[in-house]
Order: sequence, then C-alpha cells, then structure tokens
Amino acid sequence: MPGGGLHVEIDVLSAFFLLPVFGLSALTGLYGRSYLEDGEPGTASSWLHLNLLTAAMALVVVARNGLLFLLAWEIMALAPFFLVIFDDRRESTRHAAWIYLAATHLGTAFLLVMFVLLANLAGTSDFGGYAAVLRANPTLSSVVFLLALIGFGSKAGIVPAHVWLPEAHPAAPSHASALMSGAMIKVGIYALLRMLTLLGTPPPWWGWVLLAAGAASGVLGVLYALAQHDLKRLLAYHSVENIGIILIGIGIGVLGLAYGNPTLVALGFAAGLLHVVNHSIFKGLLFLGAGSVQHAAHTVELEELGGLLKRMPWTGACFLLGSAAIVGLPPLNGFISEFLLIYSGYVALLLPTMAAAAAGLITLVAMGLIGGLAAACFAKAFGIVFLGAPRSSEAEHAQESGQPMLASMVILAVLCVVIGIVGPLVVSALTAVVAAASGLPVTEIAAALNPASGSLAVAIALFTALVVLSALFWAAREWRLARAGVRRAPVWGCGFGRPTARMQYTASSFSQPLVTQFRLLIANREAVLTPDGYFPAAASYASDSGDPFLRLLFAPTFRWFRRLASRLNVIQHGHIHVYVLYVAATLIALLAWASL
Amino acid sequence: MTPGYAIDAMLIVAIAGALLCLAARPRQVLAMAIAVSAVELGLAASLWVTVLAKSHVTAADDLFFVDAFSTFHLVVLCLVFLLCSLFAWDYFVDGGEFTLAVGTARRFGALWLGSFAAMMLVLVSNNLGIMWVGMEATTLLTAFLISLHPDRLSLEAMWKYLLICSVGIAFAFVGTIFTAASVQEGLGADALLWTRLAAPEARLDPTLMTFAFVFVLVGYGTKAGLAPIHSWLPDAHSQAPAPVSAMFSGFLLNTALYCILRYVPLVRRALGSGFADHLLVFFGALSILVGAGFIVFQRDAKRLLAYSSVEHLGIIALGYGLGPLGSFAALFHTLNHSLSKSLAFFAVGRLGQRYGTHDMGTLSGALRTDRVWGLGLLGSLLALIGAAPFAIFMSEYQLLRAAAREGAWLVLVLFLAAGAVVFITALRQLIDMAFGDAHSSMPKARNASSSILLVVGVIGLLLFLGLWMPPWLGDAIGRAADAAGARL
Amino acid sequence: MTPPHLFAPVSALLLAPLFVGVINRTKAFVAGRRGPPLAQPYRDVWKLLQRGAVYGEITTPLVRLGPVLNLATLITALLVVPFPGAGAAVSFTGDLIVLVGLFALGRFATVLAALDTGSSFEGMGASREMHFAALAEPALLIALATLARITGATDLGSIYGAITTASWVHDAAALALVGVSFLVLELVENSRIPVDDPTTHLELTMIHEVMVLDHGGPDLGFIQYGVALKLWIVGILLVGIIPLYGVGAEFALGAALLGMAALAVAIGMIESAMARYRLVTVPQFIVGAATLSAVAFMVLLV
Amino acid sequence: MSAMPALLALIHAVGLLTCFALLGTSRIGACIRFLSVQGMLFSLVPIIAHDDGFTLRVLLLAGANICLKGVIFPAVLLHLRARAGFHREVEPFVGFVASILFGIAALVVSLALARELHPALSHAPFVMLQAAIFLIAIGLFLIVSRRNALIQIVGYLVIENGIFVLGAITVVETPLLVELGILLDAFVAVFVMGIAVFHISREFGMADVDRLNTLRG
Repeated sequence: MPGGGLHVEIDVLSAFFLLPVFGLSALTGLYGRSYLEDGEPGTASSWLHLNLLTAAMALVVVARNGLLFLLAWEIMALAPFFLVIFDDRRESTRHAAWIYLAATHLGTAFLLVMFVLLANLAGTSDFGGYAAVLRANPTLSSVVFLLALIGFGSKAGIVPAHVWLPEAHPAAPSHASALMSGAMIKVGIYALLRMLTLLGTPPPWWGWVLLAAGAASGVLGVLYALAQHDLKRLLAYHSVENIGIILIGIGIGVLGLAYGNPTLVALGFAAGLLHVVNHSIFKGLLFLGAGSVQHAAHTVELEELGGLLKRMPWTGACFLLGSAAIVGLPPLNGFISEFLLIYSGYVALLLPTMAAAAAGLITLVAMGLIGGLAAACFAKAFGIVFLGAPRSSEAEHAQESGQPMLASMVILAVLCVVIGIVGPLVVSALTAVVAAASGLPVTEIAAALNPASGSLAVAIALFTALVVLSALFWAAREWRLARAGVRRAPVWGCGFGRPTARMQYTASSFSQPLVTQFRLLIANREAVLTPDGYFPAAASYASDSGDPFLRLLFAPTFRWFRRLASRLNVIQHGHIHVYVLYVAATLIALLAWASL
Repeated sequence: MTPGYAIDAMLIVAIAGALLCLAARPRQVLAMAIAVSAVELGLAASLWVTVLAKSHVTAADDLFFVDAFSTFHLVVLCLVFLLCSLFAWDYFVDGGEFTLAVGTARRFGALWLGSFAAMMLVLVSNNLGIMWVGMEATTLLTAFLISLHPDRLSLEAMWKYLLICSVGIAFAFVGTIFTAASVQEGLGADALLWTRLAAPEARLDPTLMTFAFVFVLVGYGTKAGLAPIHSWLPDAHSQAPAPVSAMFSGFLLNTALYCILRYVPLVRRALGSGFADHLLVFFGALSILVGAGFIVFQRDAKRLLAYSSVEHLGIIALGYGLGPLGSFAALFHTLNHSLSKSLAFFAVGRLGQRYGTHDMGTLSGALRTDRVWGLGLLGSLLALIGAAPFAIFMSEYQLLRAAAREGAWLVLVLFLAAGAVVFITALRQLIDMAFGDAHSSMPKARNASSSILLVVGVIGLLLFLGLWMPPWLGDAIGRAADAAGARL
Repeated sequence: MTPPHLFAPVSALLLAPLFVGVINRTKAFVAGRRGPPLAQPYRDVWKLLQRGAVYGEITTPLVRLGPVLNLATLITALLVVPFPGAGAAVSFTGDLIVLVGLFALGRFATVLAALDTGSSFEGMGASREMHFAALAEPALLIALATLARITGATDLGSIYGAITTASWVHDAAALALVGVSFLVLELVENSRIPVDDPTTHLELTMIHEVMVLDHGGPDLGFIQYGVALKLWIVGILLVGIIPLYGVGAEFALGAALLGMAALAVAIGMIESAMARYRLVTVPQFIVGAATLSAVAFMVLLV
Repeated sequence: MSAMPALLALIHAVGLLTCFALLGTSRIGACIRFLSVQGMLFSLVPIIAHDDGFTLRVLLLAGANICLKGVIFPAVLLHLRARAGFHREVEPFVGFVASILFGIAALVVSLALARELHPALSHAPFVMLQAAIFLIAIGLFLIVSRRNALIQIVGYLVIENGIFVLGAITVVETPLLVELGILLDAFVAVFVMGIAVFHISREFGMADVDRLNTLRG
C-alpha cells in the first residue's frame, strides 16, 4: 500500500479492546438476524457494512502503522454511514447521516495533521518510530496529545464533538446502534490510550484536560439525556455520559502518572478500562432492548409507550437489569467500575498535593451528580416505557420479541450480573491491561489494585446478605399475605373514579423539575400553554431538545460559511469582457510582482 | 518497431480516425472512437514500458520527445479517452433525444479524435512552439464540442471558452517567445527545443525567464482553470455534453497544466527553485479556496463538478510546488482525479438524461431510479470529496506529507479547511441526490452491461489504488516525478 | 473494642422507631399536646404487618419488590455504619461508597415501585424524590470526602474512629460546616420539614408520602420501618462527628445515645419551628448543603 | 541596410495610427480595414528586422502573412458582417474619447515597459518592441471594452499582430514548421470564431455579446 507497511500486532491492550468489538458484533449479528425482515431493501448492504465495520474496528485496534491505522479508521468511519442511512426515505435519517459523516470527517482532519506531523518527524509511519520522536520532544507530545484528543474524541463523542451521536444512533437499526455505541466509540478511547502509551510521561495538565473533558461530557450528557423523550436519543446521550466517566478514569490515571502515584494510576485506568467493557455490555443491551420495543410497538417515543413489562416480560427484565447496571447500582457491573472510580477519587483526596486532592473532589462531585441524574433518567426511561398502563394502541398490543433477539439480550444481562458478582476477580484480572496502558510494571499495579479488590470482595459479601434479606422479607410478606389476603383495586386518584392511561405522569413531566433547574445548560426550547380560567380550554407542554451545541454552535457557523461563500458570486457574473479583464489583470499583477 | 515510431503512429492513428469519421455513420463514429482510443492506449502503454527502460525517447529529429513525465500523462490521457468514448456510446446511442444526427455525429467524431490528436501532440512535442500550436489547436477543436447541440446557453459557453482561452493562449505564446529569446548563446533554430533548454549547459537570462514564466503561467493557467482565471470553466463544463465535460475535466485541464510544468525546470535553472514553486503553491492554494467556496452554494450538479475540477487542479498545482514528494502526490492525484471526475460526469450526464435536468434539487433518489449510475454518482463523488478508502484520500495524504515536509503549515491548514468545507457541503447535496426521494413516475432504469462494467470498473480501480499501490506503479510515478523536476 | 461489633446494627434495629417516636413526641409537646406514646411507631409497624394488602390493578411484581428491597438495603447499610464507641460491624476501605450505592439502590427500587402503580400522584412523588436525591448524593459524597480528608482515612469505621477533640481543635470550622450539611441531609433524605411534611394530607405537596401512597399492609410497614432506619443512619453519621471520645471511651456509647436523643429532639423542634419550603426552593436548600461541605473541603486545602 | 531604422520607424508610426483609428471609429467596416492595413504593415517587419536579409524563407513567411492578414481575414470578417447583418457598432462600454485617452496612456506605459525590457533583448529594435507591447494592450482593450463580437475578434487579431512582431524581432530564427503551425492556428482561429459569431448572431439575432450573461454563479 502507498507509503506504509502492513504492520499489525496484538498486545494486551488491543486484545482487551477486541473483546467488546467481537463479542458485541456476534451478539448484535444474532439479534439483527431476526430484527431485520429479509427482502426489505438495503438489508443485504446493511449486513455488508455491519461486518465491514467489525473488520475495520478490529484492524484499527491491531494496526501498528500510522497509514494502515488511518485507512482502517476511515473505513470504520464510512461503514456506519451506510448503516445510519439504512432507512433513507426519511429526511431526518439523511440529515443524521450527513451530521455523522461530517463530524467524523472533521475529526479525521485533525488526525491527518497529527499523523503527517509524526510521519515527517519520525521518518516512518510505524508506531514504534513515533514513540521514539515523541519521548524526545515534550512540546511535540503536547501538540500531538491535543490533536489526538480532538480527533479521537470526536469519534468517542466527547462534548462538544458529541453532536453526531444523538442524531446517528436513533437513525440506525437498533443492533447497528448497539454496535456503534457499544464498540465503535470505544475504539476512539482505545486510540486515545494507544497514543498516550506512545507519548511518554505526561505533564499534569493533560490529566486536567482529560478530567475536565470527562466531567463536562458526563454531566452534560446525562442532563441532555434527561431532556429526551425519544428512547434511542436518550440512550445515545447516555453514551456521551459514559464516555465522560471513562475519560474521568483515564484523567485520574494520567494525573497519577504525572504526580508519580501508582495507586492513582492503577485505580484510574482500571476504572476507565473496566467501564469500557461494562458500558459496551449494558449499552449494547439497552439498545437491543430499545430495538425490541421499536419492533413490538413501532415507536420509541416515550409518551406513546407504557406497560410493556407485562407484555414483553423478558425484554422488560433485561432492560431493567441494564438500567440498574448503567446507573451503577450494586451488585451489578456498573457499580464495580464506578466504585473503583470514586475509590480513586478518595485516594486522590488524601494526597498531600493540593491539586491532586482537588482532582479527587471534582471526581466525587461529578460522579455523584452523574449517578443521581442517571438514576433519575433511567427511572423515567424504564418506568415510562415498561410500567404503568400503555399510552397507545401499538403499545397496548405489543408482542414479546423472538428467541434470537431475547437470547442476545439475556446473554448481555447475565454478563451484567456476573461481572458484578465476580467483581474482585475482574479487577485483579485487569492488572495486565492497566500495566500495558499506563506503562508501569505489573507488580506495582497489582499491589495498587489489591486493596480495592479486597474491599470489593467484602462489598460482594454484603450484597449477598442483601439478597438473602430481601428474599427473607419477600417470603415473610407472602406468608403473611397468604392468610391476610390480597385485593386488587384502582389506584388512588384523589377520588376521581375513572383514571385513564393518558392521566399518567409523562416522561416530560417526570424530568421537568430537573430540566427546569438546569435549563441554563440544557437550553431546550419549551412551548408551554398553561391552563387559565376556571374551565381551561386547552393546556399543553411540549419540549424540543435539539442538541444545544448543534443548534447554537455548529449550525450557525455552517450558515455563516454559506453566506460568506455566496459572496463569491459577484466575481462570476457572466460578463465575458470582465472575464478577459481578469486574465489581463492577473497578468499585470504578476508582472508587477515579478519585476519588483 | 522502434519506440520513436510509436509516437508518430499515435498521432497518425488519431488523425486518420478523425478523417475517417467525416465519412462514417453515427454508430460507426462512436465505435471508431472506442477503437482508436483502445489502440492509442496500447501504443501509449508500450511507449511507457520503453521509456521506463531507457529514460526517454525522441523521434522526428528531436521534434518529438517523451520522458516518464509525458508518458505518464499520455497513458492517463488515453485511459480517459477510452472511458469517455465507451461512455459516449451509452450516452449517444440510447440517449433518447441525445442520439446524434449524421452530420452532428461526423462533426463529433472528427473533433473528438482531432482534439485527442492535438493533446497527444502537446504531450509528445519537444519543441515548445509545437506544444503551443497543439494547445491552441485543442481550444479550436473542442470549442464546437461544447455546442454540439447548439442552443443559446451552449453557444454562450462556447464563445466564452473560445475567446478567453484564445487570449490566454496568446499570452502563453508571448511566454514561449520570451523563453526562446532568453537563450543567451544562440541555439539558433533549436532555441525552442525543450531538451536543449533543459540541458545543464543551457544558460537562460533570468529577467526574460521571469517574464516568460509569468506569461506562460497566466496563459496556460487560463486553460487549466486556475483561479482567478477559471471563469470560462464552469460554463463550458455545465453546457457541454457529458462525455465532453468528462474529457475536459478528465484531461484537457491537465494538458494545460502539463505545459506549465514543462517550463518549471527551465525557470528553476534560471532563477533558482523559489520563484516557480511559490507561484504554483499560490495559485494552487487560491484555486482550492475559490473552488471550495463556489462548491458551497452550487445548485447545478455539473457546475459543482466543474468547480471541484478547479479545486482539484489547484491541488495538483500545489503538489508540483511542494518538492519531489509533492510532485509524486500531484501525479498520483492526476490519475485519481481524472478517473473519478470522468465517472462523476458520466453519472451526472446519464442521470441528467433521465431526469431532464442537472439541478440537484430535482436530481434526487438516484439510487432508487437507477442503481448503476446512482452507485457511480455516490462512489465517484465520495472519492472526489476525499473519503477514504478511495485513492484520492491517499494522494491527498501524500500531499499533506509533502506540505509538512516543506514546512508549509499555512497551506496545509488551508487545504484541510477547504477540504472539510467541500466534504460537508457537497456531501449534503450528494446524500439527497443518491438516497433522497425519487419521483414515483420515474421508471426503474435498465442499464447496458457495458455501463455496469464502466461504473464497477472505475470504482473498483479507485478502491484498489486507495488500498494498495502496486510497486511498479509507484516506481513509474516516482520516475515521472523526477522527470517533472527535470532530475533526469 | 469492649462492646461487640454488632452493637451498631442491633441498636439501630431496636431504637430507630423510638427515634421517630421522640421526634413526634417533641412536636406534640411544643404544640402543647400530650402526643402519641414513644412506642407508637413500633405499634404502627406491627399493626401494618398484620394487615392484608391492596395492589393497583395494572401493577407488576415490581410494586411488591420495592419496599422489600428498600428495607433490605437499609438493614445491609446498617452493617457499615459505625456507632461511636462501638465501631461498625463491617468496615473496609471504600465502604462509604457501598453505603451511597445501597441508598441509591433502595431509592431506585422504591421509585420504580411507585411508577409501577401508574398513578400520576406516585409519578409526581417519584419525580421529586429522584430530583432531590440527585442533588443529595453529591452532597453526601462531599461531606464524607471532607471527613476523609480531615482524618486521612477512607473507611467509615476509621474515619469516625479518628474524629477526636484534637481534630476539632484543628479543623473546627470544617467539621462544623460538615455537621450542618449532615443535618440538612438528615432532613432531605428522610423528607422531613422543611423539605417535606410527613403528616400533610394534600397529595400535591407531598414527596415521599405521595410516592408510597398506594402501598398498604406489610409493604407500608416495611416502608415505615425503613424510614425510621434511614433517619437513624444519617443521624448516626451526624452525631458521630461529635468527639464523644472526649468523655472517655467507656461513656462513649451512652453519650452517643444521648446525642441521638438530642438530635431527635432537635429535629422535632425544627419541624415545629419551621414551615415547609416551597418545592422550588428545596433544591437550593440541598445545593446549599453541598456547598457547605465543599467550602469545608476548601478550608482544609488552604 | 541604413534604411532599416527609418523603415521601421515609418511602420511603427503608421501602425500606431491604425491602432488609434481602431480605438476611435465606431464603424465595423472601417475597423476591419484598419486591421488589414495594420496586418500588412507589420508583416513586413521580419524582412526588415532580420539583418540577414531577404532569404527565401523570410519572404515566403511575410507573403503568407500579408495575404492572410491583409486579404483573407478582412474578407472573412466583412462577409460575416454582411451575413450577420449589423453595420455599426452600438455605443461601447467605454466611449470612443475615453478609448483614445486609454490609447495614449497605453502608449506611455508601453514605452516604459519597452525601456524596461530592452536591455534583456538588446538585439531587438526598440520601436518594434514598444509597438508589440502597445498592440497587445490595445487588442486586450478592444476585447474588454467593446460589445460587438466582431470587434472582439478584431481585438484578438491585434494581439496576434503584436505577438507576431514580438516573435519576429526577438527570436532570431524559428523552424519553418513552427511558423507555419502558428499561421495555421491564427487562420483556423479566425474561421472558428467566425462560425461561432455566425451561430450566435443567428441564435440571438445580434452579436452583442454583453447579452451573453445567462450563465453565472
């Protein structure tokens, strides 16, 4: 191939990231088999591009040559385009596809600069060569770090480069969204980590940048998610949030490297990496669940759904587990990684260096806020979709999805539980990967991780106690009720006799208090028609949460460019005399310049 | 046969074909075009092999001279003509109201092969005067190809093309004269022989070479469509029949650029490397920016492609201005651009025939109504806006590397910015053209296997070159790049 | 230590309802009534456990899971909460994270149970609960963080074990601030006045009560017992930062119990003295608490 | 050849006059005739300028030039004027007085430029160098400032003349083939442009090219 060898290599880090790539590809493939009706136009090509995406992701992860990496990266960027535009009859879908490809191309521009810079200084496009130059030249490393953060961050979905996620994920078929959100954006994280391994010892401010980016993405992501009433958009924004969490972890780890504190390094990277896997599990699960909902009720508009748990118990159960996991509730896998992260926060707190302590505090605040808001968001998502009474006839007549779809969801759900239960083992299993990512010796990492896994072991014991207790109470209650008797009755409606499904609390109203409180950040447009008079004719509340960054930053910039460019029109006015004059003028100008 | 005759043969075959066309029936004309360009491609290939073996070939007592640089262009030229002729068959034979009357067909054939011959003359001539003659000839011959179906718009476009380019070419001749005059010791009648001028012992007067290059740059630059003297280009491209537009963008512009490039080594020798390179970089960057700017608000598909040609010619010029690595990238880019741009014009032309317009608002849902050419449109435009893994991505990457190596960071950033603007805006149009809603009235197209072959072949080639450059090709382009810098 | 480690959980299980009783009795006393006997909460729970249950028509098993899980999480949480002078039953690095996690789990279960009924009242309650909890969680984390920074320990047992008069001498300001924010959290987490009025009868103004509106029988019993336990737990976290070892380890237990009683009375006083905030001002109340802890932390850093 | 400079001076003077006449007149016919005069005049330059004198080659080229520029081109253009049916030029973009003023300015500039260039082209007669630059300038000006397609062709041919002169005086000797090629090109160019103008005038009913501005953007 032009200008580069075909150098591939699998080390622990690559192998680690290959897990979600291949695992999720297999499961989504299984799911998609029955999700897509055959004979529907574009089905075949969607399979082609799904596999192309998998292959490209794998190639990116194992590539050790700049040009090869770039090629694989671009294929990985192009393949999903055709997945996003699958349902191409809808204008919104085409728009989403455009946003997606435009965003990823802008990211690539930065990567091009980075790789060109490196290739010229190193004289080779081999990663080894890069490392050699970078270690020697700190300024260069800082430049490369920033370029990499922007370039790879746009793929991972770091605010404000996240704008494509909430457009692309809802548009794509659900299993494709699952793969993109579960695996593809993680490849962005992988690339960032890979660059970090080449960059040499980081100055503290890298850690701070990562931490800040992570905190921003995490908090804003979950806030925007709260404002959504389209299930898949909501999930997309949660991907932004979780990428934020991962980045916080990496940021802590980098700070640890900068301050020479192995414990921080180990905990930070471990938390980030473990969350990579966890997120790909439960986010994959949730997207598949959303797919089943769409398949059954033909919509993912929250206000149209409800009461699906009775109609699709398996899907509901899996979705519930997924929600609990992503919120970070014990004893599921989400809790393990967030435990590590908060734990590292506390470790940082106790450090004498003021900066480190501040970083610890920031981590705690961010994680606390994210945790609470995420809980609110998924209480809403699950509660509105699966509980209560159906809000539309489609939801009324929803059917449970077929075996293959259930199978892949159940597998993922089980994984959520299992990783949670064997958390300590998982943490100590991470040692090698963390060592590879951080460049510290394995023994140090292991030493730093041991207490954490120890604590987790105790925690797990507590959770078993919890489970036993709940079982106990449940049994007791049932035993009691068996004699005291159970009645069913309509719920309390303040005396109103005939409650209907439309009278239930809606998604918008559920999140309205929080949305209003953070309206400054969410900046979503509300159209409120408040009831007035004794017999109000109509009252309505509609909220449109188009992405603020897209609406207030990128779209205006784009329009400005258009206006600027259309000014050029004046030179192409169609008068041949003046065209000839251009030729003459250019000639004279050049002659003048040359004779100077 | 000795290679020298290959050159003569190429010219003779083309001219003979042109003359024969004057007495042929339409289908014969189109068949003739295909046959001739196929033969020429063969000859060019054989010539290429010999040149790669023995660095250069001369014929007709030094009147003709080809080195790796010109043979590379020859091969691309023949390739483009072959593709265009193949497409012309589709376009004219079952093109509805586009089918040719006998007179028109003969005129088309004669002019088509005539301009083919003229371009070859430009590429093979060693005498700068003859090169100029050939260039002027292409202008005069292609003028009536634009208004093959004369109507107001095509006549307007044709007149603009004719007048502006003639004036430009006239300036180029002034440049040629200055070059000849700048030879201090009298080479006598050989004062216009490139081989003599480029020879190490030739001493050229700096002042005159300065003026000469300025005139040449402006003169041939007008024909090559460098901004800001590209004004004729969008009109001509949008009004000409699709095969002609494809040939214009596919190679006519490159021929003009080739002429400029022939002067660059002379200027380098006379004035050191700075002067010419800076001018190339400047005009290249300017063309990129202007092209990108105009692409942003285009409505007409063919005009969009025309401005994209301005941009890409700018890229190529920029490359030549950026040292050996840049020249390599520029040459590779020439090949990629010619292939993808021709295909793009084919697709737009065919779809235009079906939709009866080139307005991108109306021209939507191509993939639904016409899978083959819809695919062609999608593939070629994706390639043109620089999406990987198409070959253009690779040549642009190499260009960036060249820019970085020269330390031209400003240019690099401008290039990337313009590229991003083009990508984003053109993609918006492309998505609706390819995937949008089609008129329900539009019947599904049934395409000849030849056109399927054309589309798949070209896209395949672009993908192949994007993923893997065969060593021999890389070597050949490298040799061409050296020849371009007269590092013989 | 002299007293067995199980002292903390056992005492909580036994005394938590009494804590509620004291609060109610105080309120009654201030209002000039005799008020219910101190043992009333025990009776209520016992009575409820005897009852049968009524479930909404469209509910799923989730509605039954909520109270059970909530109670279970709180009892589990008891195991990591140290009792001054007795320490915690279980104590390990990062147990405070587990504590927060358990609270979150219990809350999540309760909220889902509420949403399961499909009643708009319970939806409203759930929404508010989640809203305030989302703000309370960071507040709790920061408060604990400040304590950790002061004591240099990362498990509740050692943190509370290490708070001595000496640390008060050093970081009086910080500890005081943390104390205040704990008090606020005590009121918020358990929806007491001025955040929420557990005794109101107007659904639209309720938070916690309206969320459990449609629970009855044993479930309600579980819930009320849970409320008592949670009051106790946060109360312990508050009382624990008072350096009771100052009076000597042997008196610590008694002193702590006295402290709890005092806290109960204080809460009663507050409930009698203050009016309920309007819902929109509640978030500011909580954020204020979080800010206090954050300020405390800053005080430590500089 | 002592008469040479004098002759050149004469040609130069008359040539300049023809230019000013072209700038000043509004009648297309007149323009064409002035052009033919100018063409014939400057065709003589190579004979005089080359001090190696009357070689057959030079004579032959000069003859070809004279009959081409003096006879054929005017004929073609006049015929075209008759066919296209327009006799006077409508008011041009730049008025005739202004055009004359431009001519004077161009004269000055060309003198300066010639002075600039002359050292590099020492063997070329100064007056002719200046004339060449002047002709090119005037030709350009005609193309830019006139509405009528025919006059634009005239302008193009004036440029052609200028270039011819430049070539004749600077390049010592160019191969016959090249010369002929160049002539042929000029010849074809005029015909092609003629046909184009013919089509245009038939399509649009006139040859005022300022109406040709539909294609823009």
